[in-house]
Amino acid sequence: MITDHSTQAGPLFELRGISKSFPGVRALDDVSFEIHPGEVHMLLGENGAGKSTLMKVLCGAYTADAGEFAHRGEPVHIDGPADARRYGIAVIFQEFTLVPYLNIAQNIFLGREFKSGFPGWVDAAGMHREARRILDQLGLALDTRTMVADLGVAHQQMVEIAKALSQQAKILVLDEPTAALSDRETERLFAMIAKLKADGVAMVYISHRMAEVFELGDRITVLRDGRKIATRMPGETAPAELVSLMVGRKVDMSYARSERPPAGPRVLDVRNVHTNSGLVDVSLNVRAGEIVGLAGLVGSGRTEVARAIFGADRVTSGTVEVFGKVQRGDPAKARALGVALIPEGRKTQGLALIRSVADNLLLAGLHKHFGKRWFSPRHGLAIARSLIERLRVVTPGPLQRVGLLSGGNQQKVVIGKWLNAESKLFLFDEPTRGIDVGAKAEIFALLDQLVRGGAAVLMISSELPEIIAVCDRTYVMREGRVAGELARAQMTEQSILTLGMHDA
Amino acid sequence: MHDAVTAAPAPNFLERLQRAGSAGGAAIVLLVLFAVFALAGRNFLTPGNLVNIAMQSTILLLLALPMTLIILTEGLDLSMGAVLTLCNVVLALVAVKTGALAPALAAALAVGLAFGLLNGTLVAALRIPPFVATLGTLGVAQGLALVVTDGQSVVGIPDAVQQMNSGLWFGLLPPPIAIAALAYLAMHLLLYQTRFGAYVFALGGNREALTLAGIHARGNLIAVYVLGGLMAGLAALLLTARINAGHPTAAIGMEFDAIAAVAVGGTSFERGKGWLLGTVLGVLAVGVLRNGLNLMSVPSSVQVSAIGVLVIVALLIDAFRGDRR
Amino acid sequence: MTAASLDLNRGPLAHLSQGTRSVVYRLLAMALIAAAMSFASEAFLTSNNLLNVLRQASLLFLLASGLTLVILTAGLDLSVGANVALSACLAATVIKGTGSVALGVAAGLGAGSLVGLANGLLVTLLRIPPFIATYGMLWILHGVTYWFMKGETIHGFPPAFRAVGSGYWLGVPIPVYVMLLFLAAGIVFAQRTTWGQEIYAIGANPEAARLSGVPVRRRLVLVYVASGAMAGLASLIFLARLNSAEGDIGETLTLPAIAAVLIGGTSLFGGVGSMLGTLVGAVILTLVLNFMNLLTINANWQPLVTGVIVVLAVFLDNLTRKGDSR
Amino acid sequence: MKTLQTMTLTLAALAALAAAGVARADNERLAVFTKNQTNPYFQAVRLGTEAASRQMKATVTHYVPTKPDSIPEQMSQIEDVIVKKPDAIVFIPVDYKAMAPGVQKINTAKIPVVNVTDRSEVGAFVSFVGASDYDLGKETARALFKAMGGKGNVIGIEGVKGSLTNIDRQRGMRDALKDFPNIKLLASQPGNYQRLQALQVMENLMQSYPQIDGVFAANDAMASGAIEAMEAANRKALVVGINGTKEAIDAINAGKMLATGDYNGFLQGCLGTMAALRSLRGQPVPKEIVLPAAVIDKANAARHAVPVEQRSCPRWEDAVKG
Repeated sequence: MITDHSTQAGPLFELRGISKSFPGVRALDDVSFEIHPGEVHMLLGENGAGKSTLMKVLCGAYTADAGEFAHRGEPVHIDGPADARRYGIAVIFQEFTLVPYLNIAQNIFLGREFKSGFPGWVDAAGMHREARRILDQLGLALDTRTMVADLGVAHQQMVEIAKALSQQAKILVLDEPTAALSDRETERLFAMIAKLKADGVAMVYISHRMAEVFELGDRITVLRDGRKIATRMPGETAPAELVSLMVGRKVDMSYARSERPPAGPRVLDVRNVHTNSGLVDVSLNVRAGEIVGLAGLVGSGRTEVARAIFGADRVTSGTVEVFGKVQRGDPAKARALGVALIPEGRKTQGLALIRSVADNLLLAGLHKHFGKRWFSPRHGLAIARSLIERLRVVTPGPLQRVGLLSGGNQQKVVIGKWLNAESKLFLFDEPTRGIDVGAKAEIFALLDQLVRGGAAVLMISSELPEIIAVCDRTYVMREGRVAGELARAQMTEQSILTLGMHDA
Repeated sequence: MHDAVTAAPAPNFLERLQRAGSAGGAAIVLLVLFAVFALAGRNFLTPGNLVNIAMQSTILLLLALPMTLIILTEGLDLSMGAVLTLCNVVLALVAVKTGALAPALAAALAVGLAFGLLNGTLVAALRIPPFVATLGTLGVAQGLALVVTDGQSVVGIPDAVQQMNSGLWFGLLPPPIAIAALAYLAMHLLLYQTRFGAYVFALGGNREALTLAGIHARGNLIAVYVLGGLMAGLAALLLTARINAGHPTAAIGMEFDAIAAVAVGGTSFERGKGWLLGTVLGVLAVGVLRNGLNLMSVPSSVQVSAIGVLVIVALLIDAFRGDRR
Repeated sequence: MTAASLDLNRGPLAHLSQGTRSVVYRLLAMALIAAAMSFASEAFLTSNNLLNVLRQASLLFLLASGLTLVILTAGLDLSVGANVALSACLAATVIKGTGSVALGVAAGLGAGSLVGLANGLLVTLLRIPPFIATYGMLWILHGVTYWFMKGETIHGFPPAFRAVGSGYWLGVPIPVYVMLLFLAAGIVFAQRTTWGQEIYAIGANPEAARLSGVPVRRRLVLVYVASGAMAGLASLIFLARLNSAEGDIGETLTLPAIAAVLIGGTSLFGGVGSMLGTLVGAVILTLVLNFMNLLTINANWQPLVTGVIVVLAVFLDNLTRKGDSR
Repeated sequence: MKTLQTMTLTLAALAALAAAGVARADNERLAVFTKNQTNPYFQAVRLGTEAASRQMKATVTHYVPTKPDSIPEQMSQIEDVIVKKPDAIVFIPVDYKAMAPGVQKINTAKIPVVNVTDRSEVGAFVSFVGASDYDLGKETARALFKAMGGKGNVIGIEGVKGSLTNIDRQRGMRDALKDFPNIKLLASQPGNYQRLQALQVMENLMQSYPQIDGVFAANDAMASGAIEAMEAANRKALVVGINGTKEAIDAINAGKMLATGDYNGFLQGCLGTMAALRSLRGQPVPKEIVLPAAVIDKANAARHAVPVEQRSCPRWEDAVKG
């Protein structure tokens, strides 16, 4: 099925006709895939397209229902992580596989501890030495005795990468590795990838960022609905084609924005806010009928601004005024004032995964629909059905457990929860993270609809093109402060980056 | 971020202590209790009394040590007191029958092993929540202890067993203290120096990481519960020697004391956060409190409440210190 | 994935929600147990005996119903038994001292609720894990009770009060009505109020609930107060039934109450469970002990049998909850 | 830091509060061990020791396990008390067999000790003061069987299996049964000396046995439980218990209960304390003082109606003959 364009030596590893089903879902359907030494093979697809399942099959976490593997042309079996490791397969997962109360060295070598003379005993000194060497390669000056629990997210991601590197992998799988990294760290990672490539390591790289796809990729494979749709060379394709392959139809990448009426009165006024979470003298405002961006590097304090407005973090000085009223309470009070927070962590902060779609949709708006006390399941279901329809949530029904939906549909449920609460000020924190292109477009359309209806939106995003396309103006954060404000006409990737970078 | 990549300072010892399990609560409580009792009671700070406290704490310590490991895996073992009781009864019965220590201890350890395996299998293989599984085996062990003795004490324990409670080992330590110290040492090394120890932290902190690293998580989890059962068997030796009998309700409820001691010692129920030495402090805090209050002739009802206050205050101190992070 | 799983998503119960199905299974199990028992003992399947079982189950249920709410939020209340003891002793003292049943009832309910409030504040404001907070509370309550009672017994209450524990109305013991009343109240509270919905949500994901504007702390305090109040209520029924109060009343009730909740299908991880399930759990537990009494089986076997039932119930639950990693 | 200080202070205050409760006396100091804080019987014993020590100008300190009847805990308390070296000890073992090492420790420390209520299997005692459970069981049962007219069905509700009191009381009852061939013991189930358990056992047994004429409960709390169960079911039977608690005497006066064996914890406490003090003061003490088995029924209930708190100990010479 695959025509071999690039390599002379033949593939290092092949998957042939892999299928994998879960109850009710066919996650992978006859997927074939090959990896050559010294190449970066980009893997693209919407959420739920089967990328993660494919990776888990490859690393032995799942066992395939059908299909076979070949290593250097020899048929092999992969029946667990140990088998995968034998063929030099290592994975950097999106969700961290670190143990919080073990130190960096212990984490890097978890399951591969250095043996010492005494059975069961580990050679701790040796592990620290080797860990030091790997961290140095990555330019990380962390003490290898530091507990992982004490590291920030970016550092944890770097440790995760160090862990994969330490396995001297022949095949390295990276699942959205830059999602939590700063630009500087991303640069360092890319340099590392280049070096590994030169050493002949084969890499499978999953990404949602088009820029990365074209910067790093030697070959690009698109998955959709558990099937392989196409494999392209970067020189022979363009982003628009890849996107249409992913969604199965043509999508306009520009999120074209309709002209909106001029913004109304100020509904959010943040003045000189300081918090324990690291905000310093933050002032900003949002008016009714406008979408205001909040840009900045990861860790610059964007999420903290949203949490402070919503009352999730304590404001130590300064004021937050919502609809003319000072908000100094908790999320319950913010909700009562009409504020909505669509948090960054959909699964951990946004949804009760074991509860139904309806339960989740209703949670924030209970007081609106049912008064103070009485709840009616039948009325609740009716409300949920209409929200599902309005947001086009793909679900077998309102009683489906929300944890079983795809990422984009889960995000719609989170948003629906707040529509139901009749909120007037929406704080979106990375609303499109981990969401496929089709769903992104739908969400932006929804934002547009919201502000047209008189609501106000503050949107945090790491995707500068999104900010530029969607927002009326944007604030840029740097080190817990507002570094500047850009009007619509001033917003370019260059101007935002300049404000957000430290050395500017 | 620019400076995000620069070095985080290497943790100093104190910070490491604090991180290891907030650590503060138990240590502070223990110090305060020591100071108060030393000032208030004439007999408290005598070598004899300190040995007393140590002796009284040994059995609980033997339960609390493996309990720490179990809690580190985000587990719980409610059956430990009942299993200890059953082991006590079995050890006594076998000792009376054979007149020797070795077969009796072997029988107790075998019973402990069996219950450890049962707990581990229920939790790890059948995926029954630890609280439920061990609540069930609590009933089973307690029932068996009553059934095999028909509610009666077992007496006539041979001297070989009783000697475990008298004399000095190495010319220095009474055997129970020596055994407890060795048990602590072994557990410490096991937890901090071996792969198994790292896996214990991983079982609670991030079980999937362990599986993805190709480690048999279930097997290690079962091993943790087996360790608990075996330690209950060993504790049965000390208990039998101490009361010179087997009794079908001798240690009922002691699992809660052990859990409380672990919590007082700063081990958290979540994410594999904990500190083994803290558990020792927690056990000693309870022991010192009871002993000190007895020496001061405090009414028993006040003693009962004082234990509750101790547990809550120790946790409060940790909670407030935790805030500062 | 579970080690083994039955495909119960097909078949006649497929259209029911997970929660309803799990209660239906339990009712079936209960009927089966009862049927099996009626073969073994003639005395078992008499209306007298069944009412008797229900009356005995009522106490357990009252305690377990409050606990159910607590466990739904992924919490725990180990102090319920000790709370019963203290509340009963206070209520008894007030009744004897003032001669007023109303004041005594107020004292019992008030004391129980206050203890619940203390638990709730320890758990929410001071952020002590529920297991430890309520375990510490257990000791404190025992100490206070011992100090207060000084080993005495208070006995002999007005007949009108005692009727609540031992009387009949239309041939059915009054505690059974109390149980049914609070079952209904519990179901309405859990299923038909916004607070109930929020409590389930808190159990399923406290952070998501908080960020949805649910006042999590207040709801948590509420469930602990509810648990305390139910302990207070149970203490009154207890008092009326035993016609006396002593310091060790209720000491042995906590673990059976927790067992009833667990047998009833409420998950310790929160967010899953029901009041009706807890009732069935309490009845199953009582049935078995009643049956052992009827056959005069050695009581030494009781803890063992209870333990096996708890594990079995949760294990079967795991089998029927397909693909649920919890 | 502030909170920390507060909590440190709380702890210190707790300990100080405790210190305030310490009794000081220049006379003999006695340590009294009882089994638990909940059973009225042991409270009666404690009151007896206090009354006696007041009369004889000594002080007592009580040691009660925080967990009822805990063997390891009483063992620890003995060790703690030995550190304090009281002049003498009045001792009720939580288990008559399993406390042997504790008694040996007391003996090794050469502290004179009087054994009360449960006769310890091992150890050297100044004296044993107790009632005969066997005789009490037998006499109380006899009173029941006689009142039943020598025929009918009886239910037994037993105490904690393996406890000395229960073993002997059951033995006494069964021996009494031998003299009444027309009385049938339908069933005997444990209620563990607990009211609620006895109540439920009774409720359940009433389902199996439509005709119950008498109930022999091994203590008064269980007897009360049985009475409550029968009243609720509108059934009646003659009920006896053992211990002679105030509750039982009230019930006898009210006609609900037939009789109770007088275990007389107060007197046991008195005599135990007196024996200890007498021996310290060089006065003679018999090796064994066994109270005669007395059954309290309606005829003699008035004599026993004085609340324990208001009783005073009899003179030694009146109580101890020979």
